Amino acid sequence: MDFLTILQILDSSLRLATPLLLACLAGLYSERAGVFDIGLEGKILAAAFFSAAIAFTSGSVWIGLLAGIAASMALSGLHGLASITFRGNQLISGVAINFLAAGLTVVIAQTWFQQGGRTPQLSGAARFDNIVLPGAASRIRDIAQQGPLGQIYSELISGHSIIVYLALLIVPLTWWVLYRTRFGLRLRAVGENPAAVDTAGVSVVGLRFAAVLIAGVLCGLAGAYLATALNAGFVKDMSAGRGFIALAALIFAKWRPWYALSACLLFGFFDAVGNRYQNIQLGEFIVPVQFMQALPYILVVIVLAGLVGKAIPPRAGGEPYVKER
Amino acid sequence: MTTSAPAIELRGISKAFGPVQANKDISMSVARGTIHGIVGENGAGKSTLMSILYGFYKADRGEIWINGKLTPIPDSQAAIRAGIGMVHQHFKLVENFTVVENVILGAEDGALLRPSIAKARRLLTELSEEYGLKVDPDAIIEDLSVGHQQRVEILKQLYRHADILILDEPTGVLTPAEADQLFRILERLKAEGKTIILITHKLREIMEITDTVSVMRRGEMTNTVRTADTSPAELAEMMVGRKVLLQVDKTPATPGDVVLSVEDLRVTQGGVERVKGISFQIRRGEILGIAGVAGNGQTELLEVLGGMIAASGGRVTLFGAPIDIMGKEANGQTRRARGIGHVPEDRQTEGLIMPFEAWENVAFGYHKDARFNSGPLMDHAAMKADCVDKMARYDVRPPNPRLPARNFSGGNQQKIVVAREMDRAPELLLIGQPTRGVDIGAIEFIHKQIIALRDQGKAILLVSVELDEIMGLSDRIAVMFDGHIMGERLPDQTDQNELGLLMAGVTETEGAA
Amino acid sequence: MDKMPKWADVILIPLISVLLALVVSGLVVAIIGESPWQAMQVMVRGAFGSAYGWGYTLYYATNFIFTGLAVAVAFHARLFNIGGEGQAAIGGLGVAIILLNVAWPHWTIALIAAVIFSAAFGAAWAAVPAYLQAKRGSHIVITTIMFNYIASALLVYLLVNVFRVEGSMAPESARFAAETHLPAAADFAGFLGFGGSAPLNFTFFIALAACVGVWLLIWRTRLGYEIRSFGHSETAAVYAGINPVKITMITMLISGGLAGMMAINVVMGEAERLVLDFVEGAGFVGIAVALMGRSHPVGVVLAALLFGALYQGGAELQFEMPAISREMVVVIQALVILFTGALDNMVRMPMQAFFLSLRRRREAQAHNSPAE
Amino acid sequence: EPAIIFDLGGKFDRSFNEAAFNGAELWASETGGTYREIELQSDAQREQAMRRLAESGANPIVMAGFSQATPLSVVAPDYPDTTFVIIDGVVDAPNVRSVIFSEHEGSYLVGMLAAMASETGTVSFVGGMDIPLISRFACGYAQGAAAVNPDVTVIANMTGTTPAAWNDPVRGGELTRGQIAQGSDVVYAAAGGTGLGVLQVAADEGIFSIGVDSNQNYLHPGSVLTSMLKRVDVAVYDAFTTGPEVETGIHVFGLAEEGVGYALDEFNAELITAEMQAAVDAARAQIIAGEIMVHNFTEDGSCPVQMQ
Ligand SMILES: Nc1ncnc2c1ncn2[C@@H]1O[C@H](COP(=O)(O)OP(=O)(O)OP(=O)(O)O)[C@@H](O)[C@H]1O
Ligand SMILES: Nc1ncnc2c1ncn2[C@@H]1O[C@H](COP(=O)(O)OP(=O)(O)OP(=O)(O)O)[C@@H](O)[C@H]1O
Ligand SMILES: [Mg+2]
Ligand SMILES: [Mg+2]
Repeated sequence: MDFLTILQILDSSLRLATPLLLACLAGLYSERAGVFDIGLEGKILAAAFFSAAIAFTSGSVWIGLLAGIAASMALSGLHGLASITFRGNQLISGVAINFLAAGLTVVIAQTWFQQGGRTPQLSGAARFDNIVLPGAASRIRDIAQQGPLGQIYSELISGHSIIVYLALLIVPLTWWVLYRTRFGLRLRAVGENPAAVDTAGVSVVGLRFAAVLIAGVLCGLAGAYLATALNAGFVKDMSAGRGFIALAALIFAKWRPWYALSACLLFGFFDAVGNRYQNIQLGEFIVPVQFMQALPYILVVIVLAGLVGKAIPPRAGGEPYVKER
Repeated sequence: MTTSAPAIELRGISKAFGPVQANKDISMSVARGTIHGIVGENGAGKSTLMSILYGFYKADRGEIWINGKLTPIPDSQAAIRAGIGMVHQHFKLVENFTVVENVILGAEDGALLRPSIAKARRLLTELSEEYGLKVDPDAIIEDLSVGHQQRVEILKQLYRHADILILDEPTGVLTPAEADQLFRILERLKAEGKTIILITHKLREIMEITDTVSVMRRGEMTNTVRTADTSPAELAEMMVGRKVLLQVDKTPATPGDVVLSVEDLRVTQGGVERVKGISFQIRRGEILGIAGVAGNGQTELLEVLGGMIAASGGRVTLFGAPIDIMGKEANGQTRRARGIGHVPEDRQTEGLIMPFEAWENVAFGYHKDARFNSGPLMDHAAMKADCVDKMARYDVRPPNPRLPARNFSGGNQQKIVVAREMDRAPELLLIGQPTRGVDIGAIEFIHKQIIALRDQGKAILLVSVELDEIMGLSDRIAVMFDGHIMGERLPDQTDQNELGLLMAGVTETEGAA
Repeated sequence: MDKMPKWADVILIPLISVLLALVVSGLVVAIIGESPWQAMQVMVRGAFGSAYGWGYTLYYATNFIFTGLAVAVAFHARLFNIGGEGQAAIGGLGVAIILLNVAWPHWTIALIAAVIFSAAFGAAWAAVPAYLQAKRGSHIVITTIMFNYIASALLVYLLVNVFRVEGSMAPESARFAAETHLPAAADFAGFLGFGGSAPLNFTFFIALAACVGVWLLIWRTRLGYEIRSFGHSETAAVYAGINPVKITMITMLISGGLAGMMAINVVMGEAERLVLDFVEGAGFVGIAVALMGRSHPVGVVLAALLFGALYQGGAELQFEMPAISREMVVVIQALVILFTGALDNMVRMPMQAFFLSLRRRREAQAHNSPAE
Repeated sequence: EPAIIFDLGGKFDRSFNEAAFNGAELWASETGGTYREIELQSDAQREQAMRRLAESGANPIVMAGFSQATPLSVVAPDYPDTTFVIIDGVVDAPNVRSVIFSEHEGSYLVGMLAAMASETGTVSFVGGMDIPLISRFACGYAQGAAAVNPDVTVIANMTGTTPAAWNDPVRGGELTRGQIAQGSDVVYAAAGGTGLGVLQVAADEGIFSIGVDSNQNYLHPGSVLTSMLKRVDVAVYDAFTTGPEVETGIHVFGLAEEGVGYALDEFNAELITAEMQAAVDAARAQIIAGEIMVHNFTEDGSCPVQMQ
């Protein structure tokens, strides 16, 4: 394997990790506030569809992005309504949202575009372009001519869509918000002991809704990235389990932002390797691509089993807050 | 200033939870710079009233006046703004946060934490010097003792400049020494002009520290009197609405053979040793009472003997034959098979399945008995018949076997558990907090049943935090503190003071010194 | 007293929730510019209008009875088994292995073997999440989701590399021998008009038997008593000497076994070979079915029938009204889960208030009338 | 009333299914007739779809895609009075017409074009699902390229092993990037919806691409060198036009029958020089005449030209 191929796989890892990272951080906000969110998948999907559909009709990917975020936030609102306002089961609400998105996107796409539940191909301003950093080459054939440093710069660092850079920026931002701001303190507290927050005169419902809506924004970014940057349009079920991989990454990361970045890059790497190779020869063994695809899930089970460092979720997670008698 | 308006005035507060009227048209007023006590039986509505004052619940009707101004309190935020602080019966602390983080939570100065934390740190040092409330600002809450956690709760209120402080049963979890310390702090706060409301079940504390006291009964506020003008007996009478006889009639015990023998029992839970090597025996026809502040290992003792948790060491024998307290046989069903009955401390989460109907609960734990089964299936008719019979004999009201357990009142729920566990005349009865949250009538009934079982020659291990109950029922009293048995006493050769010292971990020699 | 009569809890509230789900679904249809009324007619006619329709409706219902029972049994122990999808897939693996590798003389014997193998494989797939939940407290919802994906990858691998017939392009196993083919509806109920085309097969009766079995288990046996006790209160269960690890394991094994048995209907009864993605979301439909059926076998059968009709009617819908995608069924399913599961309180709270005020009024009247 | 079942990917996949759809539409617009259609959404629905159409009296029933073969072999005997047409698959039943295309021949022609357009001497192929049918494309392509340039390097990748491989544009794009890194400057996609990702990356990276099944030249003018046409539309049109009486048995459409070919239109007119066109047309004539034998991969599962 030559250097450029390795770089390409890392480059592709970064691109494939981006939607995972955004969704993972979405889950982080929600679950840190004590609201389990297995509806990440559905929100990504809804955002993917609406961003592609609106980007196509308006011709502007930015308007599409806003539409995707709005769609995802609407589902977040529904999740909040069910699990915060009406104190329903958060897991069931998440399951319902996943199905709702899986069904509605196709139903609406079919009516709107009559293309078997997909949007038309996006091109030009309806799609996010890759940003070529100053001095970087953009085409693979030009990159191949460069020295190793130039290749790293041009291939790995340059040439991603703006959302990739944005996602990377959100990681330190999330860390800062969580540990250095009043909002973060309250957010973490409401996920650990909502009664403490409530008696301190802060609205549990308000905080949790804020967290859930932030999750909506981030899932919206993830979905829009999927449909308008990584792909060029929406196809049925295009989230393809990314919401669950993000959830897996969140557990893997033990609900911490920097760890989340590492976990998502790792899972993105699995994905990239699986994309590039059908089977991987490891000495005598041939690792089938299906194993690579299942690897993130297997890792999470191992982590959950406590075999490598126990993952302890926020203590009030999953439980609706009911004032005690 | 003496003529100024009362710090707190409640007018006509009412609150219902579904069919339960928790507060009925309550009016109350507390003068500034005083300590006001509220007493009342379990479920009388004390906590509800205070939660309304703190904006935690919304009253159905009524007004709140603070310092002579009508102050609507729709939420806790409003209460905090009105200068009200509350220390709840169950602490409201974020367990894995530091002390400082807990103190500033909800009262941060700005959007960023850094300045608030610095300020809180300064203030904490000042306050702890001023009031003697020493707490490490960077300690994690879950590493602190209960007493220290309570200090954090109080510090929280002081940090918020609360003028009115509500304390809901603050001494329930404290040793007498810790309680004394708390009262010294309260005195200081009062001297500074703060107003304090104190809810407690311990009439001695009321007499010791309050200026005025209100009595609640069944959701109503029946009396408010100056503490100096009343007595514990009078308060008790006001609380229950009739004269209370705290003594139980019983003949002296005639202990026989040893039934239960416990040697060097140790229990570790969650990495903490809760029971640290205790030994005792119980004989036929004898009640051994275990006294102690909640959380000193009594619960674990009962749970090990009842087979709910495994011990980490020691030896237990029943009639000389060993009981497996650590291995596979350690479970409730093998214990029942050996003739051990167990009335658990918490009927709602342990003794009963609340959504199950009474007849299903009457077989709970005994559901594998032949009499409740026919072949592979359970015999529902037999279970119902058994339930009807027990309900009649134990005076469960209403005697309806089809009613879910949650729809019985606390006392009747307890009677169902007692009926189930006592009716088979177990050789050894483990009984925890038998009358917690139960009204006087039911208390008398249950106490009589316990004595009757003893008089049949059965052995009884009674665990209760109510000293009166322990003193009234036990033939011997052992006091637990910090996982140890501090000493054994005979009820007629001791008094509440001595037991109180033992409960605080003060041994004879120290006490004498 | 309870806030509501029991019938309101078990019948009225689910009914209102389903009605709400259908009304919102109708709104969706109207918003995309089609007539909800017409869509409803197409679906009802498609599902129940012909023996052919019934054949498919009951065939789908059979799947949903199994997966619904699987979720329901786990619910009784307060375990949320989202892993029906994977358990059913692995159950199919069990069916294929036993039917491909043994020369069965007659379908009855093959069926018994298929029941045992599908259940055992499904149970085995549930065993790891169950063990991790019981022993290590790993959240069973997350682990079962992970196991769904692992099962799907495993099945793809096996179909492509192990089961695929030499020379065939499709990732599917060889056909099972003719001796193992189950009687179809045409064989045992041809007099009702079922033709050779209806996939409804003998497995339907096994599903009904499973319902009776689950009913007996949950409400009549000691094990069921222990499962329900554990589900309501773990500490109480421990007090009564019920072993939480044992109950969690047994319940999940039963649940996984039931989900696995779904494969009999599809793999043995219909496709007669192992195909990719044969579960087709039935594991997830089981969640809606169990929620709607209030985890009771009778409710599960009724809800499974409703979803069977939705699936068959949905196929017709796509055929008759191409503007409405078949995914409309998924939308309805989502709304049923949403309203009967997550938004339960939205329906419940006003109902409780209603019944409370009703009772207050009645009590007030009872109070007043003697005074008159 | 005739009917058609589209395979996964749907009738607007711009490729295989869309070709079938175009054939049906052409028939409808010419005759004013109506037809029934079902777009499959999952593998498990195939049988139900066939039965549903047969029950409703549709005849003939055309289905696109090799995956329909096994279910059709079960369903066809149940409806002896209905004529079924399967494209890309063979079902041995008296009422089934099996239509097979000589994709290796068409691929040979576009392979020649690829090798002529390539500056690096390396061309590549992205297949959909890893099945012998797709290897037939790849092998024909490699033979054509080798015929022009014996030293050519042909890189071939398959997207996956399940039907999901027909609809994975992201993965198609990634594979293409890898091929470009290895020097490829012409990529041929025979991968259904996945091919859209291939063509997109080729356009982004400034190399040539070759479309498949339908004419995909218009998708990225200037980048799509040509498209390997597979006249699924003709097969559908024929079946619809002839009706239930359409001849059953196996029918092979090759270059001679104009069943396969390469696309030349205003979008790629500037890319295909007269010289290239002449060479390809000559080869075409030779293949029809039997002077060039293009090896068919599915006959023996092997390919005479080495691929990487
Ligand atoms: N959230 C609630 N929902 C329903 N009923 C409640 C609730 N909170 C309190 N109650 C009921 O209101 C009544 C008064 O309860 P409250 O907690 O105020 O009593 P209390 O006097 O504080 O008792 P204790 O001494 O046991 O703390 C009780 O009957 C209780 O069951
Ligand atoms: N959660 C509940 N749901 C329905 N009914 C309830 C509930 N809690 C209490 N009740 C009913 O309200 C009545 C009052 O309950 P409560 O526990 O306050 O009784 P109590 O007067 O304190 O009696 P006891 O002294 O026996 O405990 C009981 O008769 C009970 O049936
Ligand atoms: Mg209270
Ligand atoms: Mg009570």
